[in-house]
Amino acid sequence: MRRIYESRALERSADEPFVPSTNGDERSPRTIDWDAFSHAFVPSALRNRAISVSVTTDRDVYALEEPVRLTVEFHNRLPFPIRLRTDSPNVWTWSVDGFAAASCVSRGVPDRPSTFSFARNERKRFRRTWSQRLRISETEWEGVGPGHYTVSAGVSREDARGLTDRTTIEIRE
Amino acid sequence: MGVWKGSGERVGRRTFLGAVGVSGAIGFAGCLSENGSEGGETADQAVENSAEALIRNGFEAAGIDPPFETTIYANAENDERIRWAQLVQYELNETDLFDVGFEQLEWGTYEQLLLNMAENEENCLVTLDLSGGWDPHIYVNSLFHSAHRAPNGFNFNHYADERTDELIDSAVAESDREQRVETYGALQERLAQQVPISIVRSGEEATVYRQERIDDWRQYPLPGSEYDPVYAPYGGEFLETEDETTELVGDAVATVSNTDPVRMNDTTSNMATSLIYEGLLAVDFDGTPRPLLATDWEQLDATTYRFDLREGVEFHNGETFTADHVRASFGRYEGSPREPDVYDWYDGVDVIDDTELEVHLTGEYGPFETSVGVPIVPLAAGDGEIDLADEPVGTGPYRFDEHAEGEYWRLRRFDDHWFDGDDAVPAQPTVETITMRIISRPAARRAALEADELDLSVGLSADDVADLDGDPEYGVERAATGSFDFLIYPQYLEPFDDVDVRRGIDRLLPRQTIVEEVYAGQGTVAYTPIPPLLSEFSIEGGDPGV
Amino acid sequence: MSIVRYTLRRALTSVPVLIGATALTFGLVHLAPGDPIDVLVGFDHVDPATRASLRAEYNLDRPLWQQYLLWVRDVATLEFGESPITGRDVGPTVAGRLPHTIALGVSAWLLSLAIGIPAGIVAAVDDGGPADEVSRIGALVGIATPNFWLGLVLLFVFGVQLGWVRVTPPDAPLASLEMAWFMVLPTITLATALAAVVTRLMRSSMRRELEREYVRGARARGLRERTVLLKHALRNSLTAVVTVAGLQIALLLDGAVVVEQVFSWPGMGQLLVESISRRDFPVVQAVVLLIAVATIVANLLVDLAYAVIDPRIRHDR
Amino acid sequence: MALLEVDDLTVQFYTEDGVVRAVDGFSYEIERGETFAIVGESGAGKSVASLSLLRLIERPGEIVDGEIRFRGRDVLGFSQDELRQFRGNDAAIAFQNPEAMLDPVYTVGEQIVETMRAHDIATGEAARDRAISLLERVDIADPESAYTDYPHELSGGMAQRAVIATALSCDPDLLILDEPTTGLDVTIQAQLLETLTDLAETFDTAIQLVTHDLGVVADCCDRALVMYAGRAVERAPVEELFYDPSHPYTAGLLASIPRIGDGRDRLPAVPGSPPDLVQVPTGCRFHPRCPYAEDVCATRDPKLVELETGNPVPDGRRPDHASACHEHTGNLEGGLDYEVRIVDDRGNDSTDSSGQDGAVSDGLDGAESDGQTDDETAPDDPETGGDHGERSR
Repeated sequence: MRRIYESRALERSADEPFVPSTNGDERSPRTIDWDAFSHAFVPSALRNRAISVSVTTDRDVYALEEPVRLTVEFHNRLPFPIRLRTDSPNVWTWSVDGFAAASCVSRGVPDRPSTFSFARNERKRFRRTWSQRLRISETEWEGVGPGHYTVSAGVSREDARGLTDRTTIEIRE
Repeated sequence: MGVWKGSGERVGRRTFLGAVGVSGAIGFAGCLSENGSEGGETADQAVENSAEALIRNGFEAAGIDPPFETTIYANAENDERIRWAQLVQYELNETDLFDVGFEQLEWGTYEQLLLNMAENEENCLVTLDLSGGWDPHIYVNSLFHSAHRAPNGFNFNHYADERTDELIDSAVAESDREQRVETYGALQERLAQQVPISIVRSGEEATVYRQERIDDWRQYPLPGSEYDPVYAPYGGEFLETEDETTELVGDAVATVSNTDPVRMNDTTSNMATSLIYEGLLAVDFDGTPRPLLATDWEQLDATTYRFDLREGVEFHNGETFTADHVRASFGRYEGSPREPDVYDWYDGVDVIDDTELEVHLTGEYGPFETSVGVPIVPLAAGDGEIDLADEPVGTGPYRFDEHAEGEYWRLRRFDDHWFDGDDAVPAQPTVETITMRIISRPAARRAALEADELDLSVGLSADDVADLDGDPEYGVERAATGSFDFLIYPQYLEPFDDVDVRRGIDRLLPRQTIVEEVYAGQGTVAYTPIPPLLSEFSIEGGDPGV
Repeated sequence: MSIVRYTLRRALTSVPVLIGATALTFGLVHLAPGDPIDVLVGFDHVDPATRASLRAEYNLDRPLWQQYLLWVRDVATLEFGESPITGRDVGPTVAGRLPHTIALGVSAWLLSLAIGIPAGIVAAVDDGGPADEVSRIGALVGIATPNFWLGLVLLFVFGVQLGWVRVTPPDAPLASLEMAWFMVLPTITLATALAAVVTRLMRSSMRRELEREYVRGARARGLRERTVLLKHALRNSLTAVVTVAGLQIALLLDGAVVVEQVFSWPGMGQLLVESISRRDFPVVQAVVLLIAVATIVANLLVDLAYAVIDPRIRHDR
Repeated sequence: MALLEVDDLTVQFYTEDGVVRAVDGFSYEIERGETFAIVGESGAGKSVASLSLLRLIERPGEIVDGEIRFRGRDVLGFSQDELRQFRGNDAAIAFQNPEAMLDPVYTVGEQIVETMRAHDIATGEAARDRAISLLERVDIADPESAYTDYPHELSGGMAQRAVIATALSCDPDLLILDEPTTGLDVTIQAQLLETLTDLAETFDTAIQLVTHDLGVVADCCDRALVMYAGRAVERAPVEELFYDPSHPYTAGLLASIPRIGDGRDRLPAVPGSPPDLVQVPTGCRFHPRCPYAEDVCATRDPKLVELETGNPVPDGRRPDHASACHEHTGNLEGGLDYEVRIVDDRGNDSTDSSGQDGAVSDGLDGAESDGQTDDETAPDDPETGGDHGERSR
């Protein structure tokens, strides 16, 4: 249990281990919910453009079986809060060569819209480690061979144009 | 100078800074000036060129390179004033001779700026309006006499001119009317040459009433007597209401704060009591002194006037009016806040008998007849038996009925009023009660009028008056009044110490635009301090623009 | 600690605040530009001796600190003196306006709570749903609407156009049906922004409580959802609302200044504006003092309400 | 039919950092009157598993898969009203932080009575009397005064007892206790466990005890399930778990139990820290920390299999001994190389078993009231692939 709340998106107060604060909502008891305000009044084209996405890896070339550490960063470039609609509660995804989370197996996340909220000028940085293995079934993984791989990340949306980024790495023998 | 119309209360309208044309009229002051070289020209361009040439001359004399930086001020509460100040700012900046900034201040701060501008040598142009009464002395004395420098008078820019002082002094100490007219003519010419301040517009009072209730309304030109038309035997006026109801409901723009004549300090209180109190004389709607509590009077010598008093006059508290009341009423002013109302001229009263008395003046006093009509109050007020601040008691056609603080002020017909009726006015007012609702927001006044909660409104904004003017449901009655808007120059400061600079600016003022655009056509352009209301003394009468 | 002792202790801590507030208001009023004597004599050329005697009459010739002490001495005995402008006693003048402001303030306050609390609860429970959105937008509009504008619009629509209510107060006693009916518009005007604030606050406060463990605990005990919301979460979230509701008393007086003018309501707000514009210092002081006292008392009541709502507070101190 | 059957329970939380699968395909059952333990480190998903039973998972979490049957009734299919009646009445829970579980603004007594009233157990005077007797039953010294106390006025141990009294107020068939002894000092822990064992017998209440402390498990439980990163890694009757731990993680946990006379407070017997649940390791989740990990562990996820047969046990119904390690599916080449030493009170030390085949001959000596167990399990090879981070508890 505790572990969930140690992940940076869920805040909790020390004496109340069960309190999950819902994402981005009610960060402060301000009377005007600027987050909702921007959602209501900022055109979606601008909202999409406001968020920049970047994927970086700790290096360009990796030895075989060396963990690939990638950093995904979302940055709200605007000086007011932005809330994006997403197609899934898993608000962003990363993938290797098109395999979401380096897996051929879907993670069983329901298809329902959710939101991804940013404070003004907020940067959200997430880290993932790819073990150079692809999940090929529920219980099995397979190491990949040398070659070039495209690592990408983006907001979970059908029309995520501009809300994705990619980078290429090389794995050498 | 009775009324200090400093803080208006209009909020929320956009300041006007639209298309600003060149003033349509040639400065009247220009016509008066000795420098008549461009006399025949009437083109705006010519006016402007000559104005700019004048300013340039002044700048050269002072060794100033244009543009000269200064600031024009208005107080934040008065929207119209802000707008016209900005028009002036625009006009001056257009010449490239000035770099004028604009600033608005809250009234308290603004007042301090005004009163101390000369002392502090402020580089500022200040906008203001003042209103006066029936005698020209009021309009010039406090503003221009060197003895009335601010902060104790209204001579804000400490203008000092011996000739001006002389003319003012001689006019006030002169009771011969013709002589006075001449002196004031000379004074106004002198001021037009000197331009210590520029007069921009003379004001107008307007009352809007519901046609279905009121057939016709005659506007009293001065503030403080707005409700007199309801029943003013001295002026041959009374109000006939359209239907049989005998209640009249009007508005008041502020609460009635003090109804004791010797402490009264605002127009609203004046208005609320002008049907309650009566004086020896009254000034009618055209400015002519008429008998009221005196039936007749004559000037015995330069400093003595004899009055015959009306018999059978009863106060609302039952006292019978006698000469003693006059003496006591005058005496109450001594040492009071309103002392100058009486003690500027009053020396004493000789009571000859109950119905005859002589008033002695300290010196010959021109404005005597328009000044002597202060309220005559019962002796009980002097004894402290009744407090006029709580309950005004006089001899007028209406008596005080009820006062709900901040809500309304109500008068009731005084059935024992002395007037017996004549051809023009019946013995009794038709209106039985007058209720003045206190409504401090102009927009709310209009709403109340439109919602039929008011029969008439004396306090609508110029825009609202213009708006309702075309509506057949409403009658609008306007009258030129004794108020004027003006611009004060810091004449203690270069380059404003140069008369050419002031004269040049004076010519640039967009008077016509101000009247039409800012005041929605209410009022008229003005050039001299004595308003057209005082037609005999004003040298502007007729159409001064051409 | 007993609630009585707690009350006394809490009340005692208000005394220095009160002293500070009085000194500050007194100082501010006197530091404002302008001289009341000028207003009194209308800038006429008054004999300096008369001026001086008027000054002496109202103690305006003394140093400020002496004026303050004299004033405090008078005020302590509820003697507010006489207004130099109106010549009337300040006490009755202020007292005469007080019922109007209290009536308007209390009804607006109750209305704002009556709207804000349920709306906030619904929004909190609906978190992110349509009702939440509606309340969110409603609150936004409510806060963003200037009350003088709202007042005028209501006045024109319901007073002038539809003629359902009067534009100016009727000539009726304050406690009458006509007056109550007239007060509907000013009450709505004054309550709107407050209701919006209460709604948002109630929502966020309730939201916070709903995420606390005891709420989950209450559900785990098999309580009805209504009980969970209204008995447990609501009572806990009221502390925040009580704070604001209490502080709103000062805000109400503030809003009353505008609303009272729009509706020609003869309350304290009007009196304050009038008195400031005619520099009626004793009245301004009395009104400001009253506002300060009201605020302090409101704070005191808020703290006492806390102690009633939340037992932890009365035990901790 | 068992009292409670949990089948393939999966619970997810949605965070900005990613999807946290806190409970991943969890299956077990609890028989009537049985005391069942769920053991694991902090962050393993134990509390989530417990809350799921009463459907107390709230946004941003949800139960995405699985079945929970209580006396054969589908808990996930309950209507709101059925759910409300089920909670507190059939199954009651005491949270990890007892003081926070009670509403701070009502007295303990009010809340106990409220619970009983909600389930029509008792009202008025009767409810009050019953509440006081419950407080007495959970060994609160002055029940009358505790009744009128507010939660914050109680000490940690008292609060825990009050919460248990509240939970027992409607005679539930299942009592879920989440870390009941955390934060209590040793003596009070022991007293509380004694009280619990006693109550379970008296009321014939089944208990699901969630703890990170194997000592507690040894004291009062019948069967236990070891949880790691959202998964069940070993399930066994308590004796077997202690004497024959068949998963290296269980062995590590056993090694971390503090012993009397041991100067070290807590042994970091399982080096490294539990994985971040937004991204669990490939293959066996435990492999980065496992001293016996081989290549296969990184690429294949071992199923939970019955030790005797090697067959998968998806439903997990029988009181068997199952473990999820490639050792038991025959995929591990090196085998698990650790031994279990049983140390009795007198300090005698005998090596009874070695490796996964080890059998325990001595009786389990762990049910002493001091809450200490005398077993120590130490991996021979403490070298692992994970970080050597400090754990919080």
